[in-house]
Amino acid sequence: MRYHLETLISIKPFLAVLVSTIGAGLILASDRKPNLREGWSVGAGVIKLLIVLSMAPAVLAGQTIEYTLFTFLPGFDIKFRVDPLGLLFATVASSLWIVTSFYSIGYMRSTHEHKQTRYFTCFAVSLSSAIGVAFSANLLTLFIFYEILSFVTYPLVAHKETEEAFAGAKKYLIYLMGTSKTLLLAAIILTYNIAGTLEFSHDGLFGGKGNPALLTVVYFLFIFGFAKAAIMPVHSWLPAAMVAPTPVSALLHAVAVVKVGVFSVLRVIFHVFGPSLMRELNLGVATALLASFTILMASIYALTRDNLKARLAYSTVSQLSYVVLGASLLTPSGMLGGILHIANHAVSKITLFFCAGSIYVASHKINISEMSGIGRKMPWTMAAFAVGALSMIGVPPVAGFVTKWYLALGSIEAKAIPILFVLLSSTLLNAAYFIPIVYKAFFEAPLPHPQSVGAQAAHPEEIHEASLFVVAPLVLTAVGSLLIGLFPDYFLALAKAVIR
Amino acid sequence: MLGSLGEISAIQQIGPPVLSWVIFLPLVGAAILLFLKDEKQIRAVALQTVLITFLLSLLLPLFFNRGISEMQFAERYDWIPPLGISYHVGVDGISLLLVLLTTFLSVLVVLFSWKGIETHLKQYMICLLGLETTLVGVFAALDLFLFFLFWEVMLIPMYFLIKTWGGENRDYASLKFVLYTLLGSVLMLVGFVILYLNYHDFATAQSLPVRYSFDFLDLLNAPLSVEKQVWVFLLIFFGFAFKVPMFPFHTWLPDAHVEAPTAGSVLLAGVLLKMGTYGFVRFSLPLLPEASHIFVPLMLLLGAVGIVYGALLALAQDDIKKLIAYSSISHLGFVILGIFALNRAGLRGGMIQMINHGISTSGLFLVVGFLYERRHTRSISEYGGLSKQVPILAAFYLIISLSSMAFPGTNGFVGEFLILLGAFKSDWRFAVPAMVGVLLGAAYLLWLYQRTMMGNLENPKNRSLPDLDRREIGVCAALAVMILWIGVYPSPFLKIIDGSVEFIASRVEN
Amino acid sequence: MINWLHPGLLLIFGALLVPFLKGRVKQGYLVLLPSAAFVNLVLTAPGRYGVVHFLGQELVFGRVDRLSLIFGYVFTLMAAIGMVYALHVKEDRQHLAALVYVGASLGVVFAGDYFSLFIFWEMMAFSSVFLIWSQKWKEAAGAGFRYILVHTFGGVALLGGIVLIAVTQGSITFGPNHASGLAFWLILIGFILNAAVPPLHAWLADAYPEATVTGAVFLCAFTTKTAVYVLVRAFSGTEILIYLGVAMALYGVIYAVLENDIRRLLAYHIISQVGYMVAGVGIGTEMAQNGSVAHAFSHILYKALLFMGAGAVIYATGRRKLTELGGLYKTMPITLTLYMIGGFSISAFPLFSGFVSKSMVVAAGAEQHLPGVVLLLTLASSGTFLHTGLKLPYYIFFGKDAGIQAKEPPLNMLIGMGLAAFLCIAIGLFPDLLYRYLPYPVHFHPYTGDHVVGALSILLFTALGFFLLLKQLDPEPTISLDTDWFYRIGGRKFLWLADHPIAAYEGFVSEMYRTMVIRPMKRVVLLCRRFDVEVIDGAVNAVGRGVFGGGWLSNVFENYIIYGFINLLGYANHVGARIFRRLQTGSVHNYAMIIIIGFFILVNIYILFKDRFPSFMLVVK
Amino acid sequence: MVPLSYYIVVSTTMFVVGLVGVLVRRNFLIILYAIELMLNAANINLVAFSHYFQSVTGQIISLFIITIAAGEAAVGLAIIIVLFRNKATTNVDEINLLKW
Amino acid sequence: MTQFFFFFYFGGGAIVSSVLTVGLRNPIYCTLALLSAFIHVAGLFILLHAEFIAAIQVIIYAGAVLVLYLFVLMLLNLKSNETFFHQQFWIALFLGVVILGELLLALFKSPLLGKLETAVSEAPSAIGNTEKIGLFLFNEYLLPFEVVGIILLGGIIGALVLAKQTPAR
Repeated sequence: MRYHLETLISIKPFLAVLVSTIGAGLILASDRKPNLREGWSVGAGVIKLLIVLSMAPAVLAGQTIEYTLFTFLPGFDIKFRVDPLGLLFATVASSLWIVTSFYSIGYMRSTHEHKQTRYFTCFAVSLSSAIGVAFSANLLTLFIFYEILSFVTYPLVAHKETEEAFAGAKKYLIYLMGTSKTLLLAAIILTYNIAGTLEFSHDGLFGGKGNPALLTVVYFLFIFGFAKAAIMPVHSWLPAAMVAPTPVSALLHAVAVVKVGVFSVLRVIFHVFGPSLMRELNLGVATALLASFTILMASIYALTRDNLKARLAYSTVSQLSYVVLGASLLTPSGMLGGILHIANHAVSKITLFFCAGSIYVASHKINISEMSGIGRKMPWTMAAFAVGALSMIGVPPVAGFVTKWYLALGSIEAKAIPILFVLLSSTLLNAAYFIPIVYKAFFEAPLPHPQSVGAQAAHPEEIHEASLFVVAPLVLTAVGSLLIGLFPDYFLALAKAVIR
Repeated sequence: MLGSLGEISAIQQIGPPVLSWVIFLPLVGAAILLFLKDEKQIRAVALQTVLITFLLSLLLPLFFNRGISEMQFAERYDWIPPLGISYHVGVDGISLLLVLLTTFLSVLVVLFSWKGIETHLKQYMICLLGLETTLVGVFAALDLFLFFLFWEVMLIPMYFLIKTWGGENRDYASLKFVLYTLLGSVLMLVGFVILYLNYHDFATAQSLPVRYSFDFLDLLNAPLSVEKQVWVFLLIFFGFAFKVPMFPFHTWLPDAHVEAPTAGSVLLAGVLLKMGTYGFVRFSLPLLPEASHIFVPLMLLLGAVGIVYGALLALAQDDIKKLIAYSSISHLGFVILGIFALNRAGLRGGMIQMINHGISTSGLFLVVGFLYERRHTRSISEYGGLSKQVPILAAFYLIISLSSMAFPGTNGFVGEFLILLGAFKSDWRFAVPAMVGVLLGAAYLLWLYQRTMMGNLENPKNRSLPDLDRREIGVCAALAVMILWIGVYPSPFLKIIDGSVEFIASRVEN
Repeated sequence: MINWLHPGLLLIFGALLVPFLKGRVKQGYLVLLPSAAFVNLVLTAPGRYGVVHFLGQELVFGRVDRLSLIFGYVFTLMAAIGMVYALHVKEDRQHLAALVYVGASLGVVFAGDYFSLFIFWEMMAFSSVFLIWSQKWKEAAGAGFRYILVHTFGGVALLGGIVLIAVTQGSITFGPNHASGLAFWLILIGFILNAAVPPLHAWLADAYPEATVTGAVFLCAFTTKTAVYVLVRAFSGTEILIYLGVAMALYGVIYAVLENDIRRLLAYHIISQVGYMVAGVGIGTEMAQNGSVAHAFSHILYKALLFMGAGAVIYATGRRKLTELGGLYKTMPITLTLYMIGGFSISAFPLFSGFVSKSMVVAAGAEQHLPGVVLLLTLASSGTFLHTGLKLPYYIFFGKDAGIQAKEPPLNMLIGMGLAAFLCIAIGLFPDLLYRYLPYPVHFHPYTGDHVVGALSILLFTALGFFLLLKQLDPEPTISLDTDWFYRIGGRKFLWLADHPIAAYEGFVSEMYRTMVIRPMKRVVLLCRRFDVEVIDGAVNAVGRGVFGGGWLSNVFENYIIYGFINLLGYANHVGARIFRRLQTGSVHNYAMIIIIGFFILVNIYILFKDRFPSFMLVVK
Repeated sequence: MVPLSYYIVVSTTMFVVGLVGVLVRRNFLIILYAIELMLNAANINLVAFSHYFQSVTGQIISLFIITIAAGEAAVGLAIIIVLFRNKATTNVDEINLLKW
Repeated sequence: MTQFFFFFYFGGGAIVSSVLTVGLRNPIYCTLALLSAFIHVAGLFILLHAEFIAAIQVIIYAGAVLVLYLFVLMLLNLKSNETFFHQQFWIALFLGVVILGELLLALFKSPLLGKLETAVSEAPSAIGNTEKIGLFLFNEYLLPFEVVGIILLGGIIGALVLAKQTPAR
């Protein structure tokens, strides 16, 4: 433990993890009573958020909270530690979970999805593991929760149980399990063999051990091992996972899965390797290149997608690399931007997915080309969508701008002008693929022949806003992304504490 | 050079000869069965026997002194004194868990066989009980002759189990099984005899009172030239490698597994295969440390090849049992890899993995057995979408699959993690295939699960499958508890192992 | 914030109320809101207001000085006029967008730092695009996209520059630009893109004609003028701007020649007119700056008037091509009159607003001894008159009668136009009204003899030329090629790029696991299986077969040799048995007999040999 | 006083007669008689020795022999009855089950 | 001399009766001859001062066993065989003569015989013959006596089981 700050011992982190698992149990138990079941879901979310927030003052005051559950293997503890980075992620995840719960209620009931209990259970467990990842104090704990997360999201992705859903879920699992089981595990083991510890530490846990070539290999094993971060070329599970119901996509993309991925990458960069070692090995540059490549390619590809969720998925791929890019710049502002983007992207992207789901619920439309004029029927949804899109583009004062600002600052601090151009052109691309959607929704006349877009699609006249459970959350998150953009202080303070 | 290091002795910390009871109680039960006719009574007696044996065996960890490498609960009686053969049994960290595993699985197996055995129930139960005796005997024997005896006798009940209650191709499978094992054990016996003669030379030179001994603890003290060690290693390698089975000697396993009745498969996979790896740990490493070092590359290579090869073959199977059989080859490759990493993490992992594999693969066979009892087919393509029809079975199946694919939080992860830790420390070139093996393991198991349990229930024959009843749930739950216990909190098990690990590691490191 | 109400925010937040109002109240509110902002501004004293700390930077939302105030006045005024003009529009969205747009441009004007400037800058772009998209026809969509993308690009460039400044200079205060290198260029690009400086101008001529009738009025007023404001603020005296400005002035005019669409023609003239301002900024003297500002002021008004007139025509007829229009003077006289006021203003007729401002820029150029600039600007001025003052009204209102049954537009439009026209004339007549508010003291008098004479002579010659060459100037229904071609084609190419090579790449990557992992693995799996079955099991079976072969051999040996031998023995035995069988009578007697004989013989042996082998014999004592 | 050898001669003769009887008669019953004769011969011998050794042991053994003879007679007769029941004959020659 | 007389009478009678027992054709006659042999042997016993044995001989052999034979004989209603002698008669007879000769030769050649002849003492024993037998029988020979009892019992049971068998068909 090389934290010089005061360390508190408290069971709270473990409780935060446990709450949703208990919630999952209760959800399972109340299979027959939907209202009770979803009540548990929401209740667990609220408790979790309260627990997480109750730790904020101490963490903001510079303390860390630790809790060692037990010794798993000699030398390997199951241990939680709440530090600013983890708390930031946990706050995002747990607060969005509540919103998503409400949204799920609306969505799942509106679309009459089957096996809702399984759905809510898996959802709760996946949140548990996301928080677990956030609060992990060492790589092993992180790995365990990471794996559990991959696994419990599988039924969610395959929820529809169609051929397509299984294919997508299979790809999802192949990618996530494949990379984590081989690359990540290898990286962790190599790390342990080199450093003799897996405990995260403020300046990296290697402490000068290991030769550069090996460390570089380990680093890239980590980067690609955390396939949830969707850095090319291990990103294609993400679009494939779009077969899931929309709340799941929202969870995947905004709250849990991908965020766990980038969060873990940040952990690796900050607390496994540490900025100084990263600099020494020139790993930042390489990572930044990878991330830049991912940002651009994914953005360009997103342009060509007509399926709304696919477009959002590629957007996510691109945006995730913002986080990685920021961290890999290894300058204060860059890291700040990367960390902040976890929160900012979460709130904005979840809005976008909620909107996509809302559209689906209301009209059964999934392709952008079919969405002409939908904004007139669903003004709230599409207004929220516009806000989310603006955030993605990075238009002030919406959340995304804050990130972009810091990233740009960071790129210049790092004297990496090309990175700046990457960011700027990515902004352009983001605009290019988001604005047409907004335009279509608000300004184009609805398509005259509903038959042409499939029998499922509702008649244009019949389309109206989805239920309150669907609309309220997305409006809430849209407002949230505005508010984070205007008052980023909480997350900013946490992020600053990380790079302190 | 060896005498000073790693001296171990045998101690007996409680009065009654519990270990012998555990060994021979099943035999007594089998003898009682001889006189019974009523099937109900046969089942009851068999169950009581295994249960009492199991409870008795629970005394062992209760009184076990952790952290030391001594042979505990040791009993020694002269048997054929002129030849230096004695009845000498005892357990240490390596064998204790295996003994427990055996008694535990025996209970499950008897419970499993409550139904489904239509012919010769009495003989069947006698075979099972006899098998238990020999298996526990193999793990407890400290006299090489006794060990060999149990090792060979074990073949008889197993042979009958496969031959009598097996599938269509059982003649071929049972014969293959016996021939393979016999061939190996013959070579092993030669190796043992060399050790024995060497001890004689040593004892004569030192003018010790006992000139001939098959006793493991005696043999430990007799130094052996490297050249001889190599020969002995090779000889007993064959004995153990056939049993494990290691890569080129594995083909008996799929046949035997497929043809054996479920109970046979369970014990075969759960315990019998461990005899080989146990042999390596028990005899090859401490008795032949230099030769072990010499053979490390070969062993690691075979282990790594076995891992990948078994996993790949598992992917190619349509027969569930065959798939699991090949997965066993892969998993035992891990054990070999861990053991021959020759460091503490690897040894620890290897030993824990023996137990894990015993639990999880037995679990898989049991689940498949449940399916087979219901549908009488092992072909994957016949199944599909069963999770709707048999949710409880599907849930247990899932837990066991996860354990087998080393999902974090289950026992498999603990073992594989430690093994990989050791393997990377030892030689990363062999660890890389192991990683691939881990991946493939996840692939074939999940694929299997998906093909059998997920999707739509398309085969109309599957529509009337009953779910697990209480007895079957009990069997599965016992396994699930063990899986999660070891997976989440493995420390108690590791503590049992640690003393012996320390001993072996110090022995081979020097 | 307490003692100062930001007019921009007033409009932006005020706009949010619009959807909730109905009917007359709404109309009143719509006019009242910008008016209130105007009043608010009038009452505002220069100073620094609204200082906020955000992201570690000090943001100044209200940097009020003369420069910003005059822009504020004209913006709020223009907003009020525009609102009047747009009162008949039923779509809340348009009002909302317009108000936000105006508010954002006000925000830019009062921004005291780059950061808040950027925020409002982007807000402008994104709100204004709605004014384009609100147009129903299809071209509006594409134009809107291009518009927003180009502006995003500008914004991005600006952001890059700002970030660079923030890092290199440590301060983001918005003021005269001291940056150099990349930051300078990035910011300049960001600004001049909004100012529609060639070659970054094409968005303007592309988008404005596609906007709604009322939207175009707002559009033409704010974006470019905001750019002029920031240029004045930051880039005064940047030499390159002189040449750019002059080029703009000419470029717009020349392209206007080729245009058929009335509003596009006017749009090109915006470029041209902004060219004057940019040139003024480039010259950078106080007078030149004053000229730029003044010209911007009057330009906003007369250009809005022109667009309102053109819009009224489009509104009334539904046509937008010169070739399709004609002879409207009969039905739309008021429109014609008001339009012509605008036309004269833009042409810098004395007594109209354009004259008092444009001549200031030209004079500033003369003062700085830039004869080329002066000449070219004057030339452009004549071109302007040629088109907007003569050609456009001729072909719309006179010329060949297209036989259109049109009416005068609604009253609110006329009032709007009237207000603008009034202001144009007022400024033209009383330039001091304007000059008083210019940032710097004005020592310029437009109505000197040579100014007036010069201007009139140029204009008259132009008019003469127009009527002489009328036939050649007939508009043609062509579409002129401009720099927007580059990004139109570029965009198309880019999309092609995204659709083909990159999609192929993505397809490859996303199937990589299949092609590079799963498929080879399957192959390996099958190979392994064959290996297992054929080689290993084959070996085992071969051994087995060998064993069986050996078994066969030994069987042969056994059967024919060993058994043969044994059979021989057996046969012999058999034969012997046949012989000895006779002995076997089965009769107890015989057996008893034999036993007794045997016993007898034994006893005899015993007796005979008992002495010779005493140790074997019983010894009886 | 009759010498011992006389008794022995008598007993021997009787024994040999019994022996020959066993070998020559076909009737199972008569064979049994012959056996009785042999036993009697033995008895004579025993009693005679007993007398000359002044020991009662010989007499006691002869007593046992008599007892055994009685048992033997009972079993033998039972066998005859069974045999006769099954084969309707007591002719030993007709009972050649031992023939190979 | 009377001793010699009685000895030759009883001895000769016994031998002749024996020969008749073996040689007569009719089983009834044979039985009677056997009876005569038994009685003569009993006479010999008396000569040897073994009165108890003689009594037993008469009671058991003559009384019990022979009556049993007679019952069986009558029960089976045996007919006399035409060729009652076996075909090995001559061989057997020859053998018998040889054996007899041999035995007698051995007897008279034996050095023991002389010793025994001389060792004979005529002194009557202190206690009576029967009493002595009883003492011995129930002291030193108790176990053999019991064993014989069991054998007898076995014989009886065996005879019963064998004879009691009902015909299979």
